[in-house]
Amino acid sequence: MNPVDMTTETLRQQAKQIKADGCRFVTVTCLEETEDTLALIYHFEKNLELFHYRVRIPKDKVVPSLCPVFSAAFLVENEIRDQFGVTFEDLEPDFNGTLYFGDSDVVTATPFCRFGVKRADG
Amino acid sequence: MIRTVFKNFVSPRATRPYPIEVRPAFEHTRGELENDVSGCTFCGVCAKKCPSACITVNRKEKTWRLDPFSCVYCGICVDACPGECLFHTTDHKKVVLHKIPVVLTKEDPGLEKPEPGPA
Amino acid sequence: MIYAYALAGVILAPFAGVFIAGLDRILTARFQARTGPPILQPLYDIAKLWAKEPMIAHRFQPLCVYVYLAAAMVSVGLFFAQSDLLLIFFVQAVGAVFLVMGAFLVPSPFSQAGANRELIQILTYEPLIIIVLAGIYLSTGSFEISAVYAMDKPLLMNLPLLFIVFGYALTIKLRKSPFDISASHHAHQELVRGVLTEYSGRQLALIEIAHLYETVLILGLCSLFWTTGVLGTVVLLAATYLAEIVVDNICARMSFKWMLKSVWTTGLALSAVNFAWLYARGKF
Amino acid sequence: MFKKIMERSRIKSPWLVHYDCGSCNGCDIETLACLTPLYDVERFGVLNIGNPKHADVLIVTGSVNTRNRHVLEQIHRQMPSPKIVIAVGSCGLSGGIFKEAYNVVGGVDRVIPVDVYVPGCPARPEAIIDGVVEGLSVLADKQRRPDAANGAVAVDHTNSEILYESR
Amino acid sequence: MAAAASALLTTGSILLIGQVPIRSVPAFLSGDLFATAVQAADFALLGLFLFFGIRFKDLLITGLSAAQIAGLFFFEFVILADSHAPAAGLYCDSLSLVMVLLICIAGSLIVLYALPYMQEHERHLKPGKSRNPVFFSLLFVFIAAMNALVLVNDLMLFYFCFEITTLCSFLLIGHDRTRTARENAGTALRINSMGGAVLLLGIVLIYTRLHTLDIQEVIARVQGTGALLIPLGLLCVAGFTKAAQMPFQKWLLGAMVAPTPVSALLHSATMVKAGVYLVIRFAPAFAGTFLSTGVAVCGAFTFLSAAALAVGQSNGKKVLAYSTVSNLGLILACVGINTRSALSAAILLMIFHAVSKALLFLCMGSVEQHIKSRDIEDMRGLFGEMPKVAPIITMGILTMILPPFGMLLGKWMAIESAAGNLFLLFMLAMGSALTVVYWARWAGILMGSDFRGKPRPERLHVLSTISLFSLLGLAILLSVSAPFFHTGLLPGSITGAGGFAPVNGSLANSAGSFAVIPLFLAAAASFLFALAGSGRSSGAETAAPYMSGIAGPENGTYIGPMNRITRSVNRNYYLSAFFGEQRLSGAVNACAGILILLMMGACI
Amino acid sequence: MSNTILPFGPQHPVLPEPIHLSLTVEDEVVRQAVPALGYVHRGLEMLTRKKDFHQMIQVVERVCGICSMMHAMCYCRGIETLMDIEVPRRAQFLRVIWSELHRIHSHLLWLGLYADSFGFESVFMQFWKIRERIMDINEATAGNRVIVSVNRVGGVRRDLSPSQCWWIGEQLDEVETELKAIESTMLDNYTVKKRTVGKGVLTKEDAWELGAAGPTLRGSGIARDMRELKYEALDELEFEPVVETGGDAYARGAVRFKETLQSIDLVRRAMARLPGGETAAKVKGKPEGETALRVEQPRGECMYYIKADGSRFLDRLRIRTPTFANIPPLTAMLPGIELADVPVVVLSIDPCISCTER
Repeated sequence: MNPVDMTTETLRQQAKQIKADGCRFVTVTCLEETEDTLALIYHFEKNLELFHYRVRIPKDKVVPSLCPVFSAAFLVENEIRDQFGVTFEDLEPDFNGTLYFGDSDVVTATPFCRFGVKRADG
Repeated sequence: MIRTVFKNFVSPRATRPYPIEVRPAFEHTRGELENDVSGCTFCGVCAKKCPSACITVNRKEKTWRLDPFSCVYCGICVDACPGECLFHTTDHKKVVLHKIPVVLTKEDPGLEKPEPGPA
Repeated sequence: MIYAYALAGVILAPFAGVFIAGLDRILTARFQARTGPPILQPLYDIAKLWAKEPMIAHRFQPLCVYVYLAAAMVSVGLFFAQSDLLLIFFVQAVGAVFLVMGAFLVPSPFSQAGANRELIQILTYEPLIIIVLAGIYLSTGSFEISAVYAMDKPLLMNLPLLFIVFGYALTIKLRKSPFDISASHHAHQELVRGVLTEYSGRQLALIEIAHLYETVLILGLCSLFWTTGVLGTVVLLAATYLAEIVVDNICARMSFKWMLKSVWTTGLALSAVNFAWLYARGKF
Repeated sequence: MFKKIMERSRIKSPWLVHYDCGSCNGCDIETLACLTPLYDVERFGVLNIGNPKHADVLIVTGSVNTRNRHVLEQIHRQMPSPKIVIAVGSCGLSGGIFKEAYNVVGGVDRVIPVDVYVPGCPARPEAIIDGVVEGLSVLADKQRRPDAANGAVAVDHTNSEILYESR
Repeated sequence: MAAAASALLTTGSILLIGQVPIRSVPAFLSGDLFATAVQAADFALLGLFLFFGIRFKDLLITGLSAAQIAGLFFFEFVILADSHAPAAGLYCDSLSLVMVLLICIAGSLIVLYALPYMQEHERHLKPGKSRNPVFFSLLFVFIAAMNALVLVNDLMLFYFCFEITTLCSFLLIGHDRTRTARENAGTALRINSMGGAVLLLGIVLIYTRLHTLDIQEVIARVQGTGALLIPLGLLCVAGFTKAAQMPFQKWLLGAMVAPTPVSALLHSATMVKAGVYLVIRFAPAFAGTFLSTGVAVCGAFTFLSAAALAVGQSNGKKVLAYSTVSNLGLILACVGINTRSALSAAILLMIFHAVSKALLFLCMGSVEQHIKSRDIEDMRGLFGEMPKVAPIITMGILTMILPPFGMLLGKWMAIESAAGNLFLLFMLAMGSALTVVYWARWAGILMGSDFRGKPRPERLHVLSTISLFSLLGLAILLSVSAPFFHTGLLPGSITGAGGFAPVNGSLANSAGSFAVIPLFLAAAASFLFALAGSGRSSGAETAAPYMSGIAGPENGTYIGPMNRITRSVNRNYYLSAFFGEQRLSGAVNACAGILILLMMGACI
Repeated sequence: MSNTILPFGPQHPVLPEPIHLSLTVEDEVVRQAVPALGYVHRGLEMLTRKKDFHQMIQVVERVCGICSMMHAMCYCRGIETLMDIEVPRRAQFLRVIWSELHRIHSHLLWLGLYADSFGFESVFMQFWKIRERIMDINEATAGNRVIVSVNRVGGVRRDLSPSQCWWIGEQLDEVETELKAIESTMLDNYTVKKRTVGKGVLTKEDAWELGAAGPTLRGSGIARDMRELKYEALDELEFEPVVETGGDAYARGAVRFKETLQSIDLVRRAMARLPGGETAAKVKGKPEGETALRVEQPRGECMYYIKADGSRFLDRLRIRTPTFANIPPLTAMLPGIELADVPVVVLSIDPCISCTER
């Protein structure tokens, strides 16, 4: 797979383009690339083929949500909000970091980033 | 549906009378995990391969410790065991009222040593 | 003498009810290719519930439950005392109303929605029962049960369609599919267990007992359709109950709106046809 | 005599409520399978009643996480005594293969007292039937000593060392 | 002052027991002077209506009152020009006596209740000058007119009283002088003028045929002949308008803008009962005719449709209003069946309905002043806020629907009587089921524990308390004593052979028996048993309701999405898809209109 | 404030799994449904830091017990792609056989639960009775009833003997007969149709737009089945995706019912063409690179994204499960239906919350 790189500025515009091409939204993958950058990989599908677009962002950056274009994106964006602490603009409905976690107890906002569960072999 | 219902009514009931009559198990059923400790070399491969981290092997003290309550009965350890002393019985592990891990030692084969744990 | 009958009825009815309910569960299981519980299972259930820790969701709830039970007992007593059918029916309605009120008391959405649905069920079966009773009146010239027993021909011959209409009411009262809308036996329902959700322990046991009484009462009413011979009565009751169980097993649960519409239309139409037939035969 | 009937009835009519506490569905469907014609636990008077206020037996499958622990506690609290808890499956017993995951608190016994442990991944219907039958003897015991029924929550701390070390 | 007058009325009415039947023509009623005075008053009254019609620019009122003036003029000065009918004077049989008792006792209790209520009402409304004296005077005029109405034996006098009640109701409904009050008062006047006009037409027609205005004589001459159906039909229609039968129900629904005592008075003892009284009074005259069946069908239809409309309502006062309409329909259905047992059912229903409905309306008034809402949904858990009134309402509701109370006794008698007529029976059966739905729902909502915060202490004026408790006591007492009451007070012509007879504290006829006193004993016993039982189990703490395992900190809340504490509510179960006012009203009014036209058409 | 608000779940008798829906209901008609998740979230994706890529097979199997075989197969295929391993042909066929068996058992289980959701208890019992034969097949061939653990990187861990194949065929015949007997109930029964037809309608456009997957998508008339990607041995086994056009709960039920029969057929054909040879390839080295691939699970398309950096531990494992994709369509379906139909519609997407939340 060869993800096409995008920027947060062009993200929504390109998403509209992709949708106009007849593509379907599949999901978004977020991963921690370095200590302070994250990558969001957007997966789309057309005719059984997957297309990938990558956006690299610093950890505190606000990302425009895809919800206005693909309304199905709200769930995965909320999940990323929970797990990586990425804030999305225009997210509807916005669970505000409470999709998976209660306000209490062990896990706080962004476990993937903050704790970064260490590997078993160090 | 009415036909099915009446067919059920007249045909013998499908229920397996389990606790009264136990059905013979299938040959390859992965039941309880056991260690024939007499053949065990305490190499620790099983502990290393176990995805659930439920086996601990102490080479020095020659103890093989299994937490059957976090074992997922996948059989990876059995496949991996070089000495072929690990095996699955065909019967499921019995229910218990207290969680007591299985600890086997070479000197004391087969004996379950209850650890001072929670009651 | 009638007091003795009434007393005997009130005392024996729950045991008969346990037997019927147990048989019901076994037969249901057999229709589903299962073994099913022992026949005294309803008794065990009630006894167990009786001994559970009391847990009350609202202070007036026990009152409602007791009134429900008392109404069921009184109506069974009146039945065995061969009283007026309308009166029995009205007394029975007291219980139904109090069961609903008890469910309304608790601020639980399931219980309250269940109560509302129970009201719709009452709304559905009440007119039907009144019409069936009126059919009996037209055949016998009286609302008294004794008048039914005085007949020399079974009522079923005069009121075959009304018996089917009564079957609707029976199904709703017994909480069987497709009408287990306000509270199903197994709580596998969007409203958990509807009206019964918030009752627990002893209250639930009392409700179960009252339900046994109601089962006996409704089967008693059913038996009025064949009063000329004991064998006929037994066969009719057995066939009816078996039909109920089979219907329970071959139908999905329906929605209350469907129930209201279809039961009213078919029920009223069937009874109108039956009455027209009676009229044609000069029974009026 | 009534007392005797009640005592006998208690072990003859266990109504259960099943809570899926973050299980992978394996144990859930095996629990459900117990109710179906081939295993038919209704033979023992078991009904899957679904409402904690009516239930005597709480069957918990799956590992406890930070959100559902409150739900589990609440369901347990809403069951009238005497009651028993049966933890089913490796996850319910200890967290199983997930015990190191970040959102897993551990086995059911970390939150509510567990009376019977049914091992297996997933636990076989036969094992679950064994669990219910075993649970009934516990229930009979509890009835003899009613104080024990509402005892303090016994919380298990085995394996806790593996849990949060990395944080 | 008003309290003393009420006491006087009550005493007077009770003293009347045992004096019946009276038939007298007091001197002051027979003189020419009196006749002229009534004539003048009649014209003045109609002139007043005309004035209101012109002032409201309401063509219908104007037209109707003008027509009535013309009609009256024609009658008085053309037909009656030289042949003065002999004065018929007063007539009081047990029916009148029952009515008088009802009007005086229930009316007095309502007045009693109104004393503190109106003070509070004025404080809330703040008019420049207290209009309470006017209000109370009107109440007494109203009660007096009602008393006169049930006692007079002269059709023209009856017409006069009929119009006075119309005027009083119009003024009382418009008492608050708000826009809606004025509009609804207009509606009331419009519909009741229709009734008045129809009544006048009927009277004129009767006179032209029989040349008498003596009610008893008219009945005696017509009874069993099947003649004079058109004028009798017109009288029935006039009764329908007063009794707010479909499709004339609108004015009664609008009347609830008036202060609560007015509604209570209109709905229970006066006004609507005037309509029912009219039909009952003339019932023997048309027994066995098609008109009688027509009245029964119209009544039964009203019973069913008003009950259905009540199911779709969440406004408490509207539920009460529809229930009144519905119950009056039931009463009229009984009258239409026109057998002895049916008539006794009708009279019993009228009595029990008046007492229970007065009670419920007065309670509603207290509730409305307390919670500032008349919506049933806002009364959820009212018990927490009004620990006195809420149980009284619940009891009132139970007296409306459950055995062994009087309303159900009446309903039972009605069904037994109607069992021969299938169409009626279907409607009665469905209507009574619908009735249970809306009452039981309300009772359940009242007693639930959804109240927020601390219960407010309930302030209830001592007069209101006396009034409410007496009404409740009266409802229960009357129910208990129904069998004796039935034989002791109801007209002998009704309770005789073919009707119901009391046996061992039951009311029985050939079709069956209603065990009033045994049931009361059973009810009392089971209630005590229930109290004891619930007392035993009330040691336990109340448990939180089941909320799918996520109940919040407070009862009735849960922790919803985004960890928000959400209050779970259960509202809006009014089945508007089936029973909504918008959905049903049109069709129902059309059907009722057609039924009435059919009834009248068949008379011709 | 004239609406009923009630919490539906997480613990609810008709919900097999904990999901919460905050329902706003007006006269028993749902006006709004807000979902809440998190009752099953465990954090499996992060277990890649604790378990090596072999051990992760057992973990992904437990993403969901019902489609465990497919999860493991998809994961193994991903690792095999990264490591350039050629899986023996026999292993590919065996994977198809077991995965289709899983589809059958999953669909039967669902059909039962679905029947239970509209209160048809005897149908529930019947489907689960039929299903036990599949469970027996699983147990006899793989050693466990539900989580079969047959996959390994490079192939499968178990083999089928000819006698076992013959026995499986016999069992499947029985299943097919019994299914045919109940077909009319599921597809033609008046009460069932009354409860399912027109409930929770998802139009073709909405289904596409909201990213529905699997039978939910096919029930709306879009023929999209990931098995068309011809992974494993599917290139040799012809099949047509089952499509229904109703877009309602009934259509989704019909799709699943027909797919069950289709899968029985697929298993039969796969067993008939089962080639000889090894069941697993040797595995050397560690995975490196990134890949995204999809398989068709009983509930729909499942996507795995795997990123490895050449060590024993994967860098990132991302699982997009079918129910995750079906939740947005579900929230769109709920408004406008009756309260009594909520369980029916919720179940009609065959929700697997443990998949969704991992």
